[in-house]
Amino acid sequence: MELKDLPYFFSLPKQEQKIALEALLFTMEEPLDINRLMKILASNESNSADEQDIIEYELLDKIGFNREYVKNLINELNNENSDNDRPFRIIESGGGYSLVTSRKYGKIVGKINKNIVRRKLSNANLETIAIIAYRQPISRPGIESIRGVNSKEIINGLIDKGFVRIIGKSDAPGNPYLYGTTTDFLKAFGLNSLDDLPKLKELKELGFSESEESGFTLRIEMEDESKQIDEKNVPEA
Amino acid sequence: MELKDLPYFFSLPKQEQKIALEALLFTMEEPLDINRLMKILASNESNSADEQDIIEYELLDKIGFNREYVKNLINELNNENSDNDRPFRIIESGGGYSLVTSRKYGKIVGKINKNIVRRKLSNANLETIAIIAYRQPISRPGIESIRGVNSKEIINGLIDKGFVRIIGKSDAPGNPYLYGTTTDFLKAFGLNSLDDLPKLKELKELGFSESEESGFTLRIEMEDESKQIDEKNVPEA
Amino acid sequence: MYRIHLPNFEGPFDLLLYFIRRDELDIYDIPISKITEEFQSYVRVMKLLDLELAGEFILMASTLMYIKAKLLLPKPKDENGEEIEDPRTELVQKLLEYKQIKEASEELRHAEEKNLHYHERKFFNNDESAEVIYTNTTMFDLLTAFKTAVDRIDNAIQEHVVELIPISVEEQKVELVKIVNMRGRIKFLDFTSNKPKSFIVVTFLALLELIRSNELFISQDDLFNDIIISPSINLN
Repeated sequence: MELKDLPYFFSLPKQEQKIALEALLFTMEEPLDINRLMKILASNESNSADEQDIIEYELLDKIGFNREYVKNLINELNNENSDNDRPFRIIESGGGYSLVTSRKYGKIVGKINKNIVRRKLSNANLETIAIIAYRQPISRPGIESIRGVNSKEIINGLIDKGFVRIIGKSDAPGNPYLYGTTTDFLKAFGLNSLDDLPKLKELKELGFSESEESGFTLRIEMEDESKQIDEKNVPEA
Repeated sequence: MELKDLPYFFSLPKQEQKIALEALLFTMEEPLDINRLMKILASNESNSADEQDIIEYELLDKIGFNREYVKNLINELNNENSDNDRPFRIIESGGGYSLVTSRKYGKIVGKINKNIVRRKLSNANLETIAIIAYRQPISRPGIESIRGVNSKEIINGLIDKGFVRIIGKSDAPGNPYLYGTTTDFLKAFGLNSLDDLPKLKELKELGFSESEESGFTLRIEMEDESKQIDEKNVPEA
Repeated sequence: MYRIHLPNFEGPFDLLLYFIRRDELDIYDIPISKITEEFQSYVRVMKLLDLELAGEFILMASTLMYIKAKLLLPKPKDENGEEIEDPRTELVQKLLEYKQIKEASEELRHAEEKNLHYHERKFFNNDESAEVIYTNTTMFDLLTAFKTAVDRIDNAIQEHVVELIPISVEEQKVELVKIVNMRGRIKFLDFTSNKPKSFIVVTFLALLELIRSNELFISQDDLFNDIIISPSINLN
């Protein structure tokens, strides 16, 4: 038994493997647990990281490219970065590995910048808050039926950020909470009241009514909703 | 006149200043323009960076801690990182400085994790974004009159990609939306601002043949437009 | 139903500019009858192939006819006896404006390639102590986000009938060159007869690219006859 191809990552010189690992974690959207990390590193250029079954872990293990090897790379990298007074370290926390500033430079940065953090809402955040803004009061199942993905974390995050609050309970089975937007939401988006939200009818320009092949029913539903929102004035705290 | 206290950053040894700068940019989610960067670096532990009046720029300048000094730190850092095969670089793009992967390790990471690879835009996309970039704010009819084809789907696709956004409404009949480019567009094309867009060729240079013996003179009314774009600075959120 | 966006010609302006460049025409003095014929034969070929042509091409064909007709009439003069504007002026201006953007977008392509491998940091730990300002919170950002969300349902509702095209344009280009070089010349309709529509489309697109890059040469005895494809020999 032999490996068809050594995965690209493991074919690199060891020193480049370490640096590539650092760069990889830099570009990741969330901490990577060792399983996902292995999956990514072991995938070949030809196969996607999702085709796990193609990846010949056992064969890789046999020639020494296993979790221990990768953990060891991380340790070596951290030691080298420490020896050379580099500002970044790989740590394991929050369910996986991520790249952070070293303690020394974290402190220094903290002293330099006690500033306001400028941030962008992620698309998922923006999308969820838009749905809540237009469809409030709306339950989590309602939000998820539009987004098509589990949105619990996102909703909680928006509550933490102060953009969303619970405004009641639904009569639907299970009595899920109903969510609505807050005054902080209005402020952040520069709106005086929910009446200032761009009307759904204005979405026409964005391509609702003109797409010949697309859901006619959806269009009708939406037009009703825009009326609803016009008439309804969701109370604001 | 003397400085009460040297700002914390400038009191560090030069080598640590460089590394602190790298660590600082690592923590920034948005590009940091030179003015805000100077404000942060020149602020003292005791004062917040927003109290700009307290910061004694002139005195700092006198002892050599000015923009040139900081830009020089960035250059030196990039050179050192390149010499030592480090994976990060500071680039000026999208309205300021940000820390990104070096080209070499960016390519390597893209091979390991294909999900982060940006696909090149199709010609139709590129053509449309060019029109929006040069002529913004511009409405869909405006875009279509230049391209000669219906561009609804392309525009919406560019919005999805995060390169284009609605920046207002036109006074023209039907009040069509006006589109403009985003910071993500600038970043993807390595532009610091719209002023960095390649200059449009003069119409005279665009003719295919030099022979001008034709009996007709054309009234060219477009020559001013390229100038207009240089002067106009479309606001970015 | 097919709606063809030709990969080479982004629209009628692009096609016209192609003719102008190929035949080294003076853009300020376009020979309207020649170019109208070229344009119409292109449109005819597309129709011959039973491809649905973007309406803009048809519109351009009629615009060209209109300009041609106007040029045939005696030139109107204004009260000072000077000739009134050339009917081609507007078209030429549009072509120049399009060309200006097209060339700029080629420069942008280089910039894009140069920056393709700069990746930003994506994951930021939430620092609770800092005051956060969100920079992408405008009414329009909200609107755009909502549109994206609802579009997704829109797409999910649609039934997708995707016809699998077994060959790519790239593959067909290689194949075409091989066959033409082997047989000397082939007839397009012969070659594609009894083939599925997808095959015809791919072949046609491949052919267009090959003609553009001067790898193949086509000729037609008459506008409605079959297209003869031959290896590119400099016949001029």
